[in-house]
Amino acid sequence: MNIMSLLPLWVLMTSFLAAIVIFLLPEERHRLRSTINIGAAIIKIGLIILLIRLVAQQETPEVSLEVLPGLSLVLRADALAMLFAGLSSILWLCTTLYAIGYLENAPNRSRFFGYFSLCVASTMGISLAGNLFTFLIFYELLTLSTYPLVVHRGTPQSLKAGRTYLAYTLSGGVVLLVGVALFYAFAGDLAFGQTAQMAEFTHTSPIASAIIFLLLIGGMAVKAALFPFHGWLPTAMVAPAPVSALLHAVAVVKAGAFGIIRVVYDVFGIELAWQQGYLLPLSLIASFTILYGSWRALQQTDIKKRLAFSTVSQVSYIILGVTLIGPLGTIGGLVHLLHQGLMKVTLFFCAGNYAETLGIHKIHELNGTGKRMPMTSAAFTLGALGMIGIPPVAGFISKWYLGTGALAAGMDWVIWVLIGSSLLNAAYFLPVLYRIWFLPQQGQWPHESFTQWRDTIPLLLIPALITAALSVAAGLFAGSDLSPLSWARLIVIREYQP
Amino acid sequence: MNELIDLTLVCILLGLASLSLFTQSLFRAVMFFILLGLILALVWIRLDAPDIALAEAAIGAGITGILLLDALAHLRATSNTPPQLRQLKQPRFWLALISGAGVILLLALAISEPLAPAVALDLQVSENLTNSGVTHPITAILLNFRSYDTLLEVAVLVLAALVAVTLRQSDEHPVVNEYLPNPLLHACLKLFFPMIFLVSMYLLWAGAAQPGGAFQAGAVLAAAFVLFYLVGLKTQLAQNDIYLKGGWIFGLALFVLVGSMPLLYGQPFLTYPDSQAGIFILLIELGLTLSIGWILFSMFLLSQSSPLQKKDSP
Amino acid sequence: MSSYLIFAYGGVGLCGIGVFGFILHTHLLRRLIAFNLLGSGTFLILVGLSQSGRGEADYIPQALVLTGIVVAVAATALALVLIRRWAALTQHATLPEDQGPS
Amino acid sequence: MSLLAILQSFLLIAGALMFCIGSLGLIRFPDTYTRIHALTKADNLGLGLIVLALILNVESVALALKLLLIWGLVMIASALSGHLVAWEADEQCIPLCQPGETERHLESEDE
Amino acid sequence: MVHFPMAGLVVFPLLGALVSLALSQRWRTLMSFALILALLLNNALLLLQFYSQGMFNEAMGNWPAPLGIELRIDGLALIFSLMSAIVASICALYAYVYLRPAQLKLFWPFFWFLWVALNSIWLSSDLFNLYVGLELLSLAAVGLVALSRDALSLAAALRYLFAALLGSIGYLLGVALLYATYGTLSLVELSQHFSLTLSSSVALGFMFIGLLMKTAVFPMHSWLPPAHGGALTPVSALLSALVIKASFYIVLRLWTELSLDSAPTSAGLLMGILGSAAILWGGWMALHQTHLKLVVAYSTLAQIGYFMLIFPLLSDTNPHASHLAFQGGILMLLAHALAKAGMFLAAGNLLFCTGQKDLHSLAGLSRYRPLNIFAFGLAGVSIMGLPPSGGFNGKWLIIQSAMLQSQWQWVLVILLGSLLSAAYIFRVFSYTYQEVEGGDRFKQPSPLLEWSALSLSVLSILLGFASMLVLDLLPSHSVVTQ
Repeated sequence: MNIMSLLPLWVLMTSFLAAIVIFLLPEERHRLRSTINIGAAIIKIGLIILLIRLVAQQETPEVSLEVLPGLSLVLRADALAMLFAGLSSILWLCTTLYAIGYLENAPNRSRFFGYFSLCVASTMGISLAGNLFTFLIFYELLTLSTYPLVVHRGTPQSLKAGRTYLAYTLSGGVVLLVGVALFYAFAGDLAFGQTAQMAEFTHTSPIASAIIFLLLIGGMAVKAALFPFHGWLPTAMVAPAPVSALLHAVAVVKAGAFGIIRVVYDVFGIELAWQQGYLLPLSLIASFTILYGSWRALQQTDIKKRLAFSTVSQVSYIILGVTLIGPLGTIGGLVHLLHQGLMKVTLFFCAGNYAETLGIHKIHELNGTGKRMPMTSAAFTLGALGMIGIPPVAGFISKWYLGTGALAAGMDWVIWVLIGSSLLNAAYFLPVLYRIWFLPQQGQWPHESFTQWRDTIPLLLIPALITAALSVAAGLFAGSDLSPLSWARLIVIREYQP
Repeated sequence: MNELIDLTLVCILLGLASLSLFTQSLFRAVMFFILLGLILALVWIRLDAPDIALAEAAIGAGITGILLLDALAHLRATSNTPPQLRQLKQPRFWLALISGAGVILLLALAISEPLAPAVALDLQVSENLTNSGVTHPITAILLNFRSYDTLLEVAVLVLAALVAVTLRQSDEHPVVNEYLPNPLLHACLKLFFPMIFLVSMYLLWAGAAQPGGAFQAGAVLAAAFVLFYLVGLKTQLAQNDIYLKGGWIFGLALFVLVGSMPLLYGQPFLTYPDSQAGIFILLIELGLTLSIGWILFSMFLLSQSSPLQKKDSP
Repeated sequence: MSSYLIFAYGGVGLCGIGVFGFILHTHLLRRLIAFNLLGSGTFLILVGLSQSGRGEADYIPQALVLTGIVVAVAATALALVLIRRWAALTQHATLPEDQGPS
Repeated sequence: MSLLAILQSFLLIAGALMFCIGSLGLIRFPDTYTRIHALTKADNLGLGLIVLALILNVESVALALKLLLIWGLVMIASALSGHLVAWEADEQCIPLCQPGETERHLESEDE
Repeated sequence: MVHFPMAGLVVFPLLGALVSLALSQRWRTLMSFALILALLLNNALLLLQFYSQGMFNEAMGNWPAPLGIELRIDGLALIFSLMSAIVASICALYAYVYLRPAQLKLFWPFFWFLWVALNSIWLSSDLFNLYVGLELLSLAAVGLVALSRDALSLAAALRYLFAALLGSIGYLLGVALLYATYGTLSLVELSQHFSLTLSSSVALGFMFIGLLMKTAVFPMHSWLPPAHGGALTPVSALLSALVIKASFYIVLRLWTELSLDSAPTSAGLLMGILGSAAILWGGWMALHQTHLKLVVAYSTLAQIGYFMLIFPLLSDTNPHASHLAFQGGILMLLAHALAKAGMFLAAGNLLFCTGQKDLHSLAGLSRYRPLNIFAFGLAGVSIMGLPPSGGFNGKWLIIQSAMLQSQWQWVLVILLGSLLSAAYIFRVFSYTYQEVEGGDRFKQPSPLLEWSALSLSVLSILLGFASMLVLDLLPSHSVVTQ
């Protein structure tokens, strides 16, 4: 076992060890803590880059540990894993920077950053999981490590949100557990990608297979906030902004979506799932969630709530893409995983900036912020445009592939879903942009701080700008070899190859 | 004829048992219980178990009875409600009745099955008796074949005494020795002490070949200690923590020491050296006798120091 | 019926009475007496039954009963210490849940 | 039935009878002082008779002596304990009772 | 053949008891810790011996069974011995810091006798010897409960004592019947001659009722919460983690040795139903307690229910699935021992910080004493059976076994139980996360207290990764089911 094959473990460990060290640091050691945190994030990005290079060379580094008879924890870096891991590692750095700024002078930072790192470690585990068992373990760990973040403020409201969050995710976890346990009990100990054996099992016992699929997807759907399991997401908005960003863009929701991708592609195999007719109901639910989420977003007056419902809708794009058989739809789904992460994190950063700098929480208070905070507003605008799907921001690429994928799969009605949702997106984002740029300021800002800065403090601003830039770059340079799109292509090639 | 005696004994036994549980007065209940112990001693004789009869009379009836009576005297101060026959209507009664009847039924069913033990352990006992160092099979079992049980059992005794110490209040005054200033008692006991010790040691010595042994001897010794205490002799020893606890653990320590020595020679735990088993058994029994006597005595003593007479409380 | 077996049945009776009393009574001292009856019954069954299977004295169960008696006495003594302490502290000889609403 | 057996039976029955009488006294007599009287005296005699009956049956002298020793010891013990009870009762000023009166204090304490 | 390590398991704690009774305070502490080290070392030696020669017996006094008493080291015994060594050492360390000198003086001998009893039970393969061990254990445990000497703990101790005595007598009744029927007390020999007749069924029935009463299986559980919740903290940890395991261990031993897995399934089913009731009832009660340690105590009740679920799953029709259940049960027992001890110690620290028993007083602790909350939480993860933890692995194996045998009802119970346990543990959490005015008004427990709680909790999590180390000690399933 050489150093390189241990890389997946080290990727996990960078944030895990960081979490432990941070927990043990006294509360007052802010500077040291920030240094460790940022250092770990940078090291992780370096490791991920190494790993991506390996994976691009057709290698799949793998670490495994037998924890139960015939059952192993497997960390394996395949192409799909690297897509999610890459996103997480970049956004971890950005979110950490942002959180350091956001929580300056706040209490409980040791606890916060500890769980934050733990949360990222679980996300890494989810992305690198080489079988369903490993996936399950990190999936539950994610639930556990996000709970303290959701209730971080300790107010009755946030405690209530925490309860809701747990009620949803733990129940989902139980459903997933049953699904995974059934899978192991009957289909056997199959690693991701052993779809041929799964096909064999499905042909011998189709009902069991269908139940397993239902349970697995049902369990993941809670975190992915598919309708009707989306209730926790808007409630969890009481958490601090970096947590919301993390929840929506990287960790929880994405973990659910990523899990669904894994189940469809690597547990069952898309061909099998398609043949068995599992995918159509899923795509119907996803489509409904897209429209429903957008519709609800339209009704919200709170910025973060609106963004939350927007997430409900956007994540379902990913799932919709997964259900479209054929390379194009798959590319659309996969690439949206990344694009949506970048864009949504930008939006949350900006919402946080508005709240922190000017005390703005409601949409109608946004009038004229473009003048007071031009750079934040610019980033917000880019994110919003991306969400609507306007080129050249990344969101367009995803929608384009989804649309063409739907046509290729012969599901023309999906086009109408996409159009309808884009219209709704526009309907709830464009008025906001209009208020920001074109309406004059109405009276005093609710609660202004950082008056010495033109926009807001750099630690809050820079992450937002970086992610905004990244989401534009992902769209502009979609053709280059380094873009998410080409990586998604790589995955698809490998998926459809055999 | 014999069966008739046995049946009568059983009937008396059951009658006394019922009386000791359901008589109104607690004092009488305890009395009946002690009586039951004595009858049990007879029963053990009928069961060809003189060792148990001795133990039952000395330990079961004697010491348990004394402790119960002693406790009763202290409980007088409490709101001591006798059992009410009103309980007959409560579900508790029915639960008790059903459980009791169920136990009897099940056990009777189980017993009524003909027995054909697959293993003849008693034969093994008699075969190995010559190597055990003693000639009385029960002593051989208790201190050689199954000496490990006995070791743990002594630990149980020490533990019980320990609880008594634990619950002694730290703010309590040490015992004021309320001996009986009766001159006749003094005179007689001085005469008797050597004899009681002699009896105790005889029981110990006899244990090697016939009924008797450390526990019976210990019980007698405890009686001697109690008498010592009653005439006000030398009981300040028991006030000293070191002597108190040292006395408890003496036998156990000796036992552990002798038992672990063979480990150094590559023998299993509690193995006696060949041909010297008898001496070692006697040594251990001596230690146990002293400790058991001391433990039983200190139970009595510790119970004296609880300030329980709070008659003025409501 | 051998006299061994008669006493084994006597032990069964003692056990039954013991269980009945143990559950029925709330007074701790009476419970303790019931426990001791139960113990004596068990010892009788142990010796009586195994000897009736062989038809002669069996020393193994006798030795076990000797051990058992000592253990039972130790337990009784411990229980008495606890009961007395409890009574001294609370002026009750029953457990709180059995004291009724008074 | 030999003469010895008849004698033995007589002694045994007489001894048992003495025990019964002693017990009857314990129940019937009115106060502590008279009760110990009944117990110690009658029981000592009863035991003596029984020991005598047993001695007639033994072969060795040693065993006979042991039996006699038991009797002696029990006599001393019961004399002493009888004395102690009476002495303690006197200390506690328990009154003498006339026939027909019953001791109230013991009963009342039990309830 | 080296006899030392096996006898050491009994001799060292006995020496500890003697030493702690005889010596003065300073030497008592010093010798106690020296002996704890010796015992840990002894366990390590035993482990090595086990690795080199596998399962082995040793006849006490050189009298082989059935005449004498044989001690046996097999994987199961070794696992439990190691478990008690680890938990007891850490609890002793905790007690050393936590208890007042006067309490500590009394704690040591009880602690050592408890350990003697535990080890003698793990090793014993003799029915009557197990009885003596059980009595020693109960009396030591009762003494420990009574250590705090207030009325509440006295009542708890009395209740516990009576339950324990009744349980022992039930067990002894069974032993009496078995001896009369088979003429032997040796478990090995008994298993060779054993057959399920009327009398042996009655015997086993009495034994199981007695043992389960000592384990506090629903509905014979009412003594447990006050005893475990009311005792001094290190005592609660010892009781919940180790003492209740002892009687359960005997049940498990009897069940597997006597091949009761081929018995009528109704017995297993009954055990399973009792277990299910315990899981749901314990969880429900834990959810409605207002006193922190009672929450933890009721959670023990629920956890006992999980152990019971392995009995309906041990069947000889499906050896593979049956073996999974067995392994899962052992893992759960082990994980519970570590996690529950950690949880009690952490709860003790929390109570020490606030000085109050009420859950509401925990508000703000997560901010000022995060380490203790973290310890509590890690233990909670294992108790809830969430991954990665020993508790999860055990639960996983049991679920797998139930699925393979199509006994879906247990799966449902386990899942419901998990949700309930998550509910009561997160309920405690949400109290600690409340932000309140008034700043840091809490006491600071010494670091040793915090770290001993944390170390146990961490071990219960690590067990999730090192389960194979444990399971490799157990025999493969062909041996278990014979």
